[in-house]
Amino acid sequence: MSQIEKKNQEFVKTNAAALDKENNQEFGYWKSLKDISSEEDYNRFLKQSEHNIDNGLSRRNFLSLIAASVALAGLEGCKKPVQKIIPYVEAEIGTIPGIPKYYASTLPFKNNALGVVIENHDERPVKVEGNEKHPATMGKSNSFAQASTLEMYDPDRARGIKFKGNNIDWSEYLKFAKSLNETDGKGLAVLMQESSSPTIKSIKEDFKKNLPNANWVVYESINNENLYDGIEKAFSKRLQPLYRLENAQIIVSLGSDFLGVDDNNIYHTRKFAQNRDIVDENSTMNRLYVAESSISSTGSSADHRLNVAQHEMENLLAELAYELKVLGLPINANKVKGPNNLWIKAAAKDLMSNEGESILLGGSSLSKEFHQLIALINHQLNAPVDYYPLSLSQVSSINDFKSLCDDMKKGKIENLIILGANPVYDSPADFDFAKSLSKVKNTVHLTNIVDETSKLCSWNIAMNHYFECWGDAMTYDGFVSVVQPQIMPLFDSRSAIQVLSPIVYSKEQSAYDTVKSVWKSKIIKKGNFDRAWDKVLHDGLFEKPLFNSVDVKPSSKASTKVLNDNFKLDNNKFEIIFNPSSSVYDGRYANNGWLQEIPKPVTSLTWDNAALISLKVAKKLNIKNGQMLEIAVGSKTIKIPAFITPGQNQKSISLELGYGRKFEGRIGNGVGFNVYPLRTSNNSCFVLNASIKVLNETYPLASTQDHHGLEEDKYAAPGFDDLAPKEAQSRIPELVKQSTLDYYQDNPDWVQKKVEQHKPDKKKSWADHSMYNPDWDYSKGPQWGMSIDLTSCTSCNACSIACQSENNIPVVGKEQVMKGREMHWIRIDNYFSGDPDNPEVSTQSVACVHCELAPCETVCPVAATTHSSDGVNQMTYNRCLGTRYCANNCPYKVRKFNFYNYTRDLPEVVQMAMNPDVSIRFRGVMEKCTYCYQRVSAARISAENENREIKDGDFQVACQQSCPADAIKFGDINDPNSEVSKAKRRNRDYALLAHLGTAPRTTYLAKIRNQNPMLVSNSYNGGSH
Amino acid sequence: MSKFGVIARFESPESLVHAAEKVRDKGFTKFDCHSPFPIHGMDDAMGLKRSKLGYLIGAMGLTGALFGFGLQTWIHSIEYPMNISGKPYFAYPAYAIITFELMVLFSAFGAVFGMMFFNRIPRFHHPVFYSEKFSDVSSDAFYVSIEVDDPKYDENNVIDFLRNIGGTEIEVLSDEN
Amino acid sequence: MSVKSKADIRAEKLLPGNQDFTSITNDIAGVPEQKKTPIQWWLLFGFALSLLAIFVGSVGFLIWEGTGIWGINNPVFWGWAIINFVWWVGIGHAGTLISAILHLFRQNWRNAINRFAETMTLFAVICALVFPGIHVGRIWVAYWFLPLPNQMGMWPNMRSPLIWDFFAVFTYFTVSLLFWYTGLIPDLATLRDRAKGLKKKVYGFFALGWRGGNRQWQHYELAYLVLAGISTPLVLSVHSVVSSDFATSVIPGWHTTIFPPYFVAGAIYSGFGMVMTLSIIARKVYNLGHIITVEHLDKMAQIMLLTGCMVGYAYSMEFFVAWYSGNPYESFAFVNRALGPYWWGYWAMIFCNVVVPQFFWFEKYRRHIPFLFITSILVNIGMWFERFVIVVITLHRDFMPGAWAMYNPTMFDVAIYLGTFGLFFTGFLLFLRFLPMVSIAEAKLVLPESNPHHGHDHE
Amino acid sequence: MQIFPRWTNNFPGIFLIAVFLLVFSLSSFIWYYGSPYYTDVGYAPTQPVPYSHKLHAGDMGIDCRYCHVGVEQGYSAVIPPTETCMGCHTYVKTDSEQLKLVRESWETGKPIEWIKVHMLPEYAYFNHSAHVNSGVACISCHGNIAEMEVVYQVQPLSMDWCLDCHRSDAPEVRPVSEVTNMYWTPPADYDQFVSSWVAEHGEERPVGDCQKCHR
Repeated sequence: MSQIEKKNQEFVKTNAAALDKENNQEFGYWKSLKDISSEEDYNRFLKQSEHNIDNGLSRRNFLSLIAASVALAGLEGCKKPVQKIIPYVEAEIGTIPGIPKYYASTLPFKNNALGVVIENHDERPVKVEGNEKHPATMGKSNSFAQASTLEMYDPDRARGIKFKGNNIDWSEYLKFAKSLNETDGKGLAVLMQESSSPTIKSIKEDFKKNLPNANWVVYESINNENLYDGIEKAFSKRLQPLYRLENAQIIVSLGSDFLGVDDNNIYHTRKFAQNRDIVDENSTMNRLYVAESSISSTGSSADHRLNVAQHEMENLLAELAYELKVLGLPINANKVKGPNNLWIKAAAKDLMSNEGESILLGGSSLSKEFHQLIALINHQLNAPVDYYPLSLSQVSSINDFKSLCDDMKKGKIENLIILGANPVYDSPADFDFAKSLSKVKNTVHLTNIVDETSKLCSWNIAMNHYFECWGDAMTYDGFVSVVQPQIMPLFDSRSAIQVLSPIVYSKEQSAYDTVKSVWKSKIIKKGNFDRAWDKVLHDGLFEKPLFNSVDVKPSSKASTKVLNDNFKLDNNKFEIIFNPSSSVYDGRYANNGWLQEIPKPVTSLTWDNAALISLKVAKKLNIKNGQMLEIAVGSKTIKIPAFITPGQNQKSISLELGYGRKFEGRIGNGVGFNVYPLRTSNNSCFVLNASIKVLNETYPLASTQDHHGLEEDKYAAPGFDDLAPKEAQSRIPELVKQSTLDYYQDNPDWVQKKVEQHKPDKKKSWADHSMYNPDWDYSKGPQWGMSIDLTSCTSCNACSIACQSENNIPVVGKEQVMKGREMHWIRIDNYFSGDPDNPEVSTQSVACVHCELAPCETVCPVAATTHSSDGVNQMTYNRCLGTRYCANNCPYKVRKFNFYNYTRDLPEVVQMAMNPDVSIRFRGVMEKCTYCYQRVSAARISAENENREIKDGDFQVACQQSCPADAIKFGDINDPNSEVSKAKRRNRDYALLAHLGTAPRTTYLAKIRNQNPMLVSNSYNGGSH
Repeated sequence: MSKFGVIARFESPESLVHAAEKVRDKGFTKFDCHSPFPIHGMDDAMGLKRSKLGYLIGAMGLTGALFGFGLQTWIHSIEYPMNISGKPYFAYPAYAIITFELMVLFSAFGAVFGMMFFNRIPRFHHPVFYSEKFSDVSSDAFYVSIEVDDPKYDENNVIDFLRNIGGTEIEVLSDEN
Repeated sequence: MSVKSKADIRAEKLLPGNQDFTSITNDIAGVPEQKKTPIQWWLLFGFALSLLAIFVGSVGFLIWEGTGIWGINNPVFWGWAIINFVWWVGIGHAGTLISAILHLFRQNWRNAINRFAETMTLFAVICALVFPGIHVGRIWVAYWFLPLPNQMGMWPNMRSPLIWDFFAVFTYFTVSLLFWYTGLIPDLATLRDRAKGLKKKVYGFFALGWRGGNRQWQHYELAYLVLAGISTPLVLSVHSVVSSDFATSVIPGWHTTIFPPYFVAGAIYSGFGMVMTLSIIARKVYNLGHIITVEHLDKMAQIMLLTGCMVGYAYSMEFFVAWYSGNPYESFAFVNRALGPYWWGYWAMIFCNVVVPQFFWFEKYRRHIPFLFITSILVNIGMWFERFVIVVITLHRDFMPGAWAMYNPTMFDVAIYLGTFGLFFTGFLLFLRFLPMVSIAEAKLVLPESNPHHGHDHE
Repeated sequence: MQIFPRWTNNFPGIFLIAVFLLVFSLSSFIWYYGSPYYTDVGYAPTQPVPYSHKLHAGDMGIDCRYCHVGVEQGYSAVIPPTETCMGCHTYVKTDSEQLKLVRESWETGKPIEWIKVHMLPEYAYFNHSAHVNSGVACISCHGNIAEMEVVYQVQPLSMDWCLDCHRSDAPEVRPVSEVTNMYWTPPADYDQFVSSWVAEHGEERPVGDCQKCHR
């Protein structure tokens, strides 16, 4: 079969998966399958993806057109420019131009699979949502998944095939690859990132078979190797744990950021939040203990956070083990003197008293002994952890990688195939990969962008985005889901399968065929394959898992001794912790503007990484925010600006990985500071005895929030620098209403009491306090409203990026962010209170709250912002004049202004990522949350067309759909049975700044902390003023 | 060439007022007293009735107010009712200011253009300008002018009369061309 | 008679030396009739023009690039543009006030300075009107402010204070212009009668053929009186309306009922400051010491003392109410003004607007020209800071600490502000050069001879 | 001395008349020539293929929805693909000169580039299905297509024009079954129909709901 025909077939199958989200699956794929499969289909498919680009572009220019037509104000100027309509040549079955189609697919992330549904407008994928049928996402998503759209349309992506920098034909590579196939594999090595793809796995097996002497290495700079080793030591099986948090009442995390950037965070957050969904004072909720050295999303959502240095984490575990001795652990634990007794005792007590419903999690950054111990304890606690075989997925192995590097140095490796990884940038400093690479004759780099590694490789092959290629991936618990293309490759790129197959099989195989054959032989063994396969394409995954959880029993007797006296920290020295970045992870997302600009949880820092230091250290060494530090570990030194962070351990300095890249990415090149040089193979997670030198140069850091409540007001009148922080502190209980569970159970109505306090007339609703009776009646028809649960929100940023993707929100760049001009419609406020070393964090995501009596509307001189009959505060961009009065008068400061034409220099490719249902805003125009009115309209119109009332669940707004904690509810508040009405009926419901009488449609559910009476610290029970 | 009338110069505001009284008593009606600045009590001296200008201004002011209020009411209650901050369509308290401003604006126009209308200015060409001396009236001169088409006008008598009441530099002006 | 009449005494204070109608005419009309333009005028004019150039340039760039070139951000969406707008409008108040109110009260001493003040008003208001125009994001649709029929079927939102503002300032400008021109007609006639050649034709055209007949004076005086009558509430309304831009909002520090009177007082205050500055310069350059006398300056200083105290009262009242209301947001807004990051702005305001004028309790200082000159300038600096305090300091920290931020102006903020001075002085200098800076007709009314019953005080 | 000749005394009159004329002519000029009635209505570009709606929709009576398949489901009515033309023209007029481009497109797979007649600004999100399904006829906005050799714009399609219908108590509606009928005449009880229609659809008509069209 020719390449063309194969692609054509790929197309057919893509089409097969076309489905209206709700119904007629039968019709959906059966018909399309029969009807289309010919050369033309493929050509047409190509054409669509081309000419639909135009559709995408035209939307954005609308306001500049107005500008133009005004510019040439002559009467001829009023004549509109000639526009073309370019129809299909052939009708596309089941397609009406302009009606989006949804295809199920999978985002492979390391050795996990995130099932997604991708929204296509005219064959142009523009939005990623979670796949409700998929066990790892359950319809939810995270910021990486949301931002993958922009990654797809990154103009800096590598293009075509290059040999020593020159474009070269694919066939040349095929020749080279086939030549490798002739050998027995001596001197050949494949280096790839972690993967759980059964297809890649089977290719690997054939590779081993056909090229016995070849070498296949998996390396990932951020990996769980210690965890797996630990479990292996504990149960003598190498297993993948899966934490069933929905069954856990007590969760103790020692350095694990399982709600934040750790793997499988969607699953964890979703399950964790299920036990935080408090209906009323009688509901129960789980309790989270977190011990960590720098504050993370997990730490900020903890009920009890303990601030310990990373290197003391193991002592902590030892002490905990001692407290848990009574369980009869296969451990010889002896008491360890630690300062944290109370916390440990409390945690231990809870763990034991909730046996079977309590769980202990360890940070992947800790030693194997540590994890061994944790595994044993969990087993003893009969904790809700399932263990699954790892054999089918390929996980990183530092030893393999080390030996590979050694072989390369020795010149034993002649041909190296690097699939996706970027080892020159992110491999341990002591390996000096770049040097070893120079010893290799032929190096092939399959890469999505020309990066540090590509520059040193002879062959550069552009890698497919997962929107463009066939593939598959598997969840921890063995559910295999399929990656299916949404669009033909934009940049003449290839998938790993296409690169490997000529080497392994000495002939090129289309990704589609390979995947399908693997599924046929390995996955869908029983029944009618074609039928099952089509269902897989439709659902996105195969309903039966490949394997079940395995039972484990302790094999070894562990000892806490190994833990105790490993680490010594000299005085005036610090430990350095390397954390994956919540924005760019290990650096792979460095060229993604959305992720670079999203404020990081807790610090609200954008466009940079920094050395996070504690307030006390800053005071002692007199360090200001942004002051450059020189951090020295042994001989290696780096320079990086300091950022003072509450909750940071005094002994440790946290550094985010993934910045300071030197590659051909216009967005991410040179952003931030590269900290990999300090990171070596044997302390890849933290390193002791770093010394810091305070330089007297400062570096501008762009943080989107000036006031978290604990920092001093450095410009204030002499002697009053604590004024603003004090005020901020005093407002926290007002804005983020919160209490402990106990207090809430004793005073279930405390929130309502506080709301009432400010009402002039208790009987009346807020809207009734208007000066004269309005002509408006919101009791009819659907009335939209939102409820945000502050108890389950983990400030993970998924909503903010989902919003950015859905509503075409521009990226403005570091300078503008520093001026305070970031455009995110959803702002996530972080407030700190209490002890600076271990503060209580109150997070709150704030978007337009759609006041029924909106201050912004009445002041607009041209009626550009008005109220709709369904109660939405509407911003009409094309009427907006830009007086900015509305934004001034907004008490919540949620309106964002286009100070410049931020989309002016947007490359055309990026414009393909834009949602055609939403206008691109021109400069001088105000914008804000619209409750995703494009979705409201679509749902309303289809309901009307079907002559039915619009019903709850017909649609979701972007933030709600993405929220892995399911903290956001949206719907019709006139429908008593809608999710949002139920949420708003809860007695924790309150409106932000209610005393202003703006009567917001978005309300919040008060934050409840489930604190252990043994160590209650919560400062606000019902709050102050 | 048509005659205009006679003009005579007087020394001071005081003398001008007295002259005016005399001319009035003599029964002249088509006459005027020219001075560099308005002279207190001259209206009575000349026996002029109160100016009608006030009524015009009042009418204009009322029009402005009604227009202003009407416009706003029409826009928000009739032409394009919109829900703005949940306020009623007919938000009359908010209309007060523009109503007031338009009232002031219209009455200002009334005052200025009404004044021009009553004074019949602009009138760039006028017989009195033929007199060289008369131009001092805008600086320090005081003149009485009696016009031809006054029923009691008889050139010689008028000249004598003016001389008797202390007028100097008497000129007879006519509209030459 | 042995005892001097009141009229004589007043006249000697306001018009020292033996003045008569002729001399007044010559003195005042002499200035625009100068054959040779004084060198100082050329220097000032050149300076003004260069500022104007800066203005045109930076506004051009603003329109090309967008309001991003300013320091404004979220939450401080209004910066210098609005500050300057309010400041210029405020200055524009003295003119009409002096002419109108003092005319109604028959304060003849105003006659020496009203023309001056009115002219200053005109150009100040022009400068003010520039800002609402250029500060909008999409300047090419700024005409949407006007209630014009259009194919969108859209109308302005008449509930918006900005629209009130637009109508108020526009009306104020138009009425001031009419008032100014009406007052100018007799003087134009004077110039017409004294000029030669083309000048004569030009003045003649604008004098509309004024003949000074009493039948004209009769309507003229009534019109002028009515204009004064309606201008008085107008002048008070304008800044009240401007203040409503802030007062009708919900932002703590803006949402205040005291604003209208307080703004008006401030406006008059700064207006008189500016008149003082200008008249001191003019009387020096054109040595008109005998027409704009120390007596005039003294009287202005007294009014400044009064309004200065009113403003000071307002400042203290704001604080009292903020505390008394028990509203934490309100209280912090004001504490933050005095002690927050922009404390220097607040105290600069207090010093210039409240402390400095206290010297005017003493006649010595009211009549000390250099002191007056410096003070009058300080006052306007203070008034600028008042608007800075109200706009920037209020906005930068309102309800939600999460949205608090700092505001830093850029060079374009400064350039455009300085530029408006170019606009202002260019216009004003042209006026000085070609029009009588003191109302000739009215100046004569100060002379006792002007009153036909002069010397008969017993009557 | 006299400065101006006598005729200048007529100046005020002349001035007033001039001002009046200027204002009147200027405003009426802009009013008419600036409005869509002048700028848009009647726009009838020549299409690459001289397709006659009169022939197809009128004389042959092909229903609009035969080609414009999207009109009942999507926001766009959809310009038919070449396939639709070829559906008949593989058998009918197979060698017509006028259909050359169509055949080419079919053979080469290169789409025909039609010229857009009814253009809305890009910030106006009009939805055909919402209107057609609630009884707004094609003819109301597009005029009697069935009698157009060359399609041209009949209505101004300005916002004000939209609002005219959306705001009126007697909007131009008819039974959904009749929307494509170009020669439909209102029945006797039309008034009742309209009033009941308004009662039913009242809420769905965005009058002040800006974002129903602009977002």
